[in-house]
Amino acid sequence: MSWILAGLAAWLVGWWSNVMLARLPKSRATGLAVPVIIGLTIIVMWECFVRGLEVSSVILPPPTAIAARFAESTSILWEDFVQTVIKGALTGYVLGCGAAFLTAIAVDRFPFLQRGLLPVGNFVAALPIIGMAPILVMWFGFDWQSKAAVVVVMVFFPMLVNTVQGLQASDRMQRDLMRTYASSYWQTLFKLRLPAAMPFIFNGLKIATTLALIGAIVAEFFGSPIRGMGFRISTSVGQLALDLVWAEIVVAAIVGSAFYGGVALLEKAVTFWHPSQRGRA
Amino acid sequence: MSLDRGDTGVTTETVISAKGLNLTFQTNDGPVHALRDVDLDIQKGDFVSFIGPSGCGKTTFLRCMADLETPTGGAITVNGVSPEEARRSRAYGYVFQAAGLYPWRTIGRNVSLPLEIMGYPKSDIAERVERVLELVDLAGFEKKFPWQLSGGMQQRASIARALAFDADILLMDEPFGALDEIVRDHLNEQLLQLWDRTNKTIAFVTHSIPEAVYLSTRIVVMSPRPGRITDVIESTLPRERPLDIRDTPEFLEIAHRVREGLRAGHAYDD
Amino acid sequence: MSLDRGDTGVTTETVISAKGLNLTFQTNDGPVHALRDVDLDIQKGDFVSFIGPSGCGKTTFLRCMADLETPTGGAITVNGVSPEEARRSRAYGYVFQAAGLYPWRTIGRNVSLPLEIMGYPKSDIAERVERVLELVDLAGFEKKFPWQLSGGMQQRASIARALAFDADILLMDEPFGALDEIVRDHLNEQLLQLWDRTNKTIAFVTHSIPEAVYLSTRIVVMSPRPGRITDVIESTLPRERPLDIRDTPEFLEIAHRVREGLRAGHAYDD
Amino acid sequence: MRKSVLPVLTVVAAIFVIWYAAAVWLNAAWAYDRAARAGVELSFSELVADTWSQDKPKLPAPHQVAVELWDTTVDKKITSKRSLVYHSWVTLSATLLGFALGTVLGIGLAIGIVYNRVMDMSVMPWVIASQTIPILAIAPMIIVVLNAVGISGLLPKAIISMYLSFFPVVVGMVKGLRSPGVMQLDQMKTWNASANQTFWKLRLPSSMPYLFTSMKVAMAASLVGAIVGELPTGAVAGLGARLLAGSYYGQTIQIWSALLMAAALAAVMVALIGAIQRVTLKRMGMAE
Amino acid sequence: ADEVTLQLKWVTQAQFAGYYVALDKGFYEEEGLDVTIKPGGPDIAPVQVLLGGGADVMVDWMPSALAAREKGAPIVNIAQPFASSGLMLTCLKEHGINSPEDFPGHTLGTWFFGNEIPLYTWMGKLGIPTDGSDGGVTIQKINFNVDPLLQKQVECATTMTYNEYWQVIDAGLTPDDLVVFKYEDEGISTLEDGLYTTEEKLADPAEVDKLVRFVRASMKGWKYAEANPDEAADIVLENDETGAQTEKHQRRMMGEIAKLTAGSNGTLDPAAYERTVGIVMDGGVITKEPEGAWTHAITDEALN
Ligand SMILES: Nc1ncnc2c1ncn2[C@@H]1O[C@H](COP(=O)(O)OP(=O)(O)OP(=O)(O)O)[C@@H](O)[C@H]1O
Ligand SMILES: Nc1ncnc2c1ncn2[C@@H]1O[C@H](COP(=O)(O)OP(=O)(O)OP(=O)(O)O)[C@@H](O)[C@H]1O
Ligand SMILES: Cc1ncc(C[n+]2csc(CCO)c2C)c(N)n1
Ligand SMILES: [Mg+2]
Ligand SMILES: [Mg+2]
Repeated sequence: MSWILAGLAAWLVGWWSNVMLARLPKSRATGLAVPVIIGLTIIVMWECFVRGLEVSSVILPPPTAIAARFAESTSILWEDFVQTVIKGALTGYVLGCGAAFLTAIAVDRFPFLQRGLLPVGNFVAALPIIGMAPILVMWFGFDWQSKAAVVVVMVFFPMLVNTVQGLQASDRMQRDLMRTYASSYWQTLFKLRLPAAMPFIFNGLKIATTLALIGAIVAEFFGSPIRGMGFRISTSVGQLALDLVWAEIVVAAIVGSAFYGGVALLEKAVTFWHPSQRGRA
Repeated sequence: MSLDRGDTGVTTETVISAKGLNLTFQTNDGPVHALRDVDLDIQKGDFVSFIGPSGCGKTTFLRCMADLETPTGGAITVNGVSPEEARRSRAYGYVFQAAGLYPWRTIGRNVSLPLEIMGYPKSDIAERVERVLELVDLAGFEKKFPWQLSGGMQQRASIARALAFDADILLMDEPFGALDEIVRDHLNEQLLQLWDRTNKTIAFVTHSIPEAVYLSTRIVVMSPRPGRITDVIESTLPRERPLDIRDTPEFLEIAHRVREGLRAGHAYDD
Repeated sequence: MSLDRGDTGVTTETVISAKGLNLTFQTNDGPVHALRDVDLDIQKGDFVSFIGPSGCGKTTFLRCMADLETPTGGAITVNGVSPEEARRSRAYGYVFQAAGLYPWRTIGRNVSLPLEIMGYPKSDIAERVERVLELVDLAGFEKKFPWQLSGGMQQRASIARALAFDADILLMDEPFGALDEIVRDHLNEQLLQLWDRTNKTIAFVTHSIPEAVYLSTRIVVMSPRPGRITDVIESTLPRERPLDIRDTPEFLEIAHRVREGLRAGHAYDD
Repeated sequence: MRKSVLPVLTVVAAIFVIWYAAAVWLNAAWAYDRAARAGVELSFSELVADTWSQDKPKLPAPHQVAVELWDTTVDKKITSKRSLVYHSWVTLSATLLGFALGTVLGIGLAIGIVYNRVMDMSVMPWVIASQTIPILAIAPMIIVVLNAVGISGLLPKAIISMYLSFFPVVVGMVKGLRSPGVMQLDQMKTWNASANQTFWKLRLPSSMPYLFTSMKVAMAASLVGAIVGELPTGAVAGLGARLLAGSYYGQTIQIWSALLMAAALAAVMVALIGAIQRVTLKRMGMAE
Repeated sequence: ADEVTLQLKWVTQAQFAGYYVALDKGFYEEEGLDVTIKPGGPDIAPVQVLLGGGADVMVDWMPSALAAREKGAPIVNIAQPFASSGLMLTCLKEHGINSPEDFPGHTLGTWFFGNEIPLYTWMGKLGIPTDGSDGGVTIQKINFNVDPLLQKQVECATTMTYNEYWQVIDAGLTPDDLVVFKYEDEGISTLEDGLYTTEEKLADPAEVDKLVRFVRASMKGWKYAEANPDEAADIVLENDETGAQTEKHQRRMMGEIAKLTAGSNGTLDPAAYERTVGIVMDGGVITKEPEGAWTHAITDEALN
């Protein structure tokens, strides 16, 4: 009972301090502090409720147990990280986004492709990944290659659609201007349409970050060497080592957020000129 | 290239010539006759203004000259060749109604954009950019981004961009629409000087009667539905035009004629 | 509510009064003094125009009256109370520079929007919408969507929207900027008639000298960096003003004064 | 619309050609293996015939999948457990419930973010982090936990599907609710409109295009979520169960037919939203 | 009637025929029980369901049950319908593996989820390293199907006598193409499908009574299934919600299952238990001798 009260108290304190912080003028520090406080509040409440309600640790371990496990398993976590994120997700991300980008340019160049490929592409993109993953594992083997293939399939269409849309984002006047200069296709592409497409391209790249990570992990559920985050999660569930499962999930969340944040920073640097970025200066 | 005998008795060269030009847009609500049987010859060194109510086809006509629209009937030549060939030989500079600068390029690099595309040498580019920015009073703003400048400054940068390369023809679509009167006066003066000095041929769309009268050698009055030319008024003003020429009876007389022409073609319903 | 003795010898009522008004925007590039020590009284029934180069603070001043900006110094009252209270009591109608109609509402429902918000009864709304659309020559367009109308018609709809409810004050920020001269003349006439008939108090921002002179009882000339009032010109024109009053020497004289005032405060650099 | 028929057909035809060729290539090893064990030589035409008709191919040929689809949809009573229509319905019902929950949650969060400063500053990073968690990993735990508190059947699946579908809605709706410009908001202010009036008369209508776009993404995500949710529920019924069962017994043809069925389901639902979008926006005057 | 929920370890198939027969034939009803059978799946850990309150009894393999117990899950074996193990390693002859000595240098595929333990123990006994060093084997995690073996991604794969082995045969290979190693024969067999419940329930006489009736009816079902394999297989088919199982496969599976349940009346054989514990401890999955992991209380009561 006291644990539960403590949990409720944590919630009140967290909320109250955020309300206070939000009243302060907006700054980098408050912008960071508010989400962090929310996170801490959730963790403290989790701990209190798990203890207060005596939830079995084979169902939901408390954050302290997860942290302890995290600390003692860093070498396993690192090995899994390298296997899943570096080899699987990143390779697939680069290949998938790169291929989608080039395809988008081809699609844009040949309207025939655009009218034919995009509707079919939308259908293919609707193939659920859980179904694709075992097939790709069957085709590309157990190691990271099949994970990269899954990631390629997952990121390809969001990236393609965004890039194609972006390439059409320049307005008519801007394109007419290029025409008055008798500018060639490639000149128009590099000097107008690609820069104008950047906000859209980054939109695709951002969506692709979370997809890449999830894709690589999920694919490992369907066959993997005996390392990798997905492998560890699925085997540890079987061994009821839920603290390790959650440690891996924590790694996934941190890596995913960092990946996303990194791309968002890059976006800020590249599309500094776009109103959506300028507004938040 | 057709050589004509102009009415001034000097040999003139027809730069833009439209004969029976027609342009119909097919829209969902049926066809829109943007231009109907338009005939017009523009001589080398002319400063022709187009004035008329909204939707009368001024922009469309300019875009036909620039090969941004394809007429559905009639003939148009620019420098004696088709608009497309003229565009390919970079015969004209075009100033759009909105500034249309690229937000990811600085002012300097916006102005240098056409030069890069046309393959001017690097050193030449820098020199030209400096010169035209000077011309529009924007020296020192090379490194700023468009969104860091006021609307008027952006518009001036866009004019500089069209002046940066050596086109003999300048097509300007309400370039000063967004500016306040004083700045507008100032740029009007500058444009007249430039025209006088370089002997460019200028086609200029405006909504302002005084501006049209002040700048032009000829004023083309248009009326809508379907877009056609209702009046062409030759200016009797001298080439040399100080700002206060606008208070002379001659000026007011021309302005009055233009206003009458406009009112005749106006339906009040746009 | 302060009652003054006006110079005409009649009792007048001050509707808007600014004393030592200051407004500084904090931006990334440092503070921008949009308004500096602005003093102005507007009497009931006045038609005051604000003119000045871009960025001189005309819009900002109007927004202060409307409680859309909060001054950083000085005092301003509207109808004798704070702008916020005036806004809450729906004391004024505001016409923005762009029409800003809602694309998902028909013209009729755009005009009725403020009435719905203010809780007018249904029957009253229909009747008012009809009346104001008539006023701006848009009868019969109730059922159209904004994008089915030309820019000028949209602008008129937006004026109708501000007139639909009974505000004694009208704040208009370059309402006719986007229109061609003929339509503009027409709307100028209509606005004058409306003002004459209803005895509204109007604050009007414009870039056009003739427009300012034609419409106003008083013309406020402003200059930028920092934004301040440099001249206030009382019009000697009669209340009754046919369009051709613009060709009278009296009119040209006032226009000349305004132009001089403007030129004095102008720096040519924006 | 009509203009895209030919290109689409061309692309589809190209896919079939590639597919058939890939089937030969991927299934050849097994065909050769079996021939070798039987001690016979395979001619090319025999090879092709064999690779297009294997029982458990690495990649089934399109016609094999088509036959299976026909058999399991048209030839079976739709109430039969062997009918793909039955399984599609099981998945679809969870998808629709999850989609509805996700849309409501997404809109709710977006409203919170737009109107509440604390939420504005704190929610988004966590929403993004939530999407980096591999759902497949926690789906079983969600099911078990919900089971423990007595919730079973449709709801656990729908909750997993909601988890995947609320994200695009939040992102789109935050954008949409913020799409009115400063001027439009100022206008509301000049009329002294209440927060409620501003929401219903300005923010919500202007967010409609964004809402529909994100609902399309959310619908596809919901379907994936429902399938994920079916895997650990004991693979009882539904397209997910078909995928899983197909995988246990090496029934690649069954896997592919379930896959294509799922994609078709998603496509139909997305097209449906598109149709609603067109009608709504047209009635709102926002589309021509 | 008293409600009892049974959580299976795997999808509906003849492996669990006894329970479905007991349900279908009304044996549970006769005992005054209203039984719900929940199929399992690859990602469902029955222990979690049991502890979460989603089930009263579960079917599990002893190694994973022991591991869970050491992790703090208070679960107890109350009956053991399967007397022997159906686990084996199936190799393709073409890879040149004829005896355990041939393993080094080859890739062995196994299921994880606790099923890898016997394999590791076996390799430990044979002295073959599994960490990728020279002279060792590569252990590969595979899913619950035989594709990796057929597609030569592994050279040997874990199979069950009653299921995956026959899938290999169905794929077109003959027993001559294969070499099989039964764990039972290698002396490393562990106890498979047993019934488990929580200590908490065992402390409650009312629950115990329910369990007794449940085990009695279940064993009656098993014995009926053994005697009528084809009918049992058909009952299983009827209960398969996925509609993916085939009659041929289920009937054959039932035949094999009957061999594993034969010789057990449901009572756990303490010797087999000790052997399983030994193997699991050798595998390092549990570190200390479990206590109270099984009880005869239920079976003694049920079968007398
Ligand atoms: N791409 C187009 N498709 C269909 N109709 C068009 C298109 N462009 C212009 N129009 C129509 O053609 C007519 C002439 O348009 P144009 O833009 O040339 O007018 P304008 O004289 O430049 O008007 P403004 O003074 O408002 O700029 C108008 O009725 C316009 O609606
Ligand atoms: N929200 C704001 N933040 C920072 N600076 C602002 C803001 N609004 C206006 N300013 C600055 O305040 C000054 C006055 O702007 P204001 O819009 O009042 O000018 P204006 O006279 O209406 O010009 P225009 O004729 O171009 O409409 C300008 O320098 C402008 O850049
Ligand atoms: C996690 C996990 N799931 C299922 C089984 C049990 N199991 C029993 S038979 C069989 C193969 C299919 O007949 C499998 C996989 C296990 N041991 N571990
Ligand atoms: Mg135009
Ligand atoms: Mg302004």
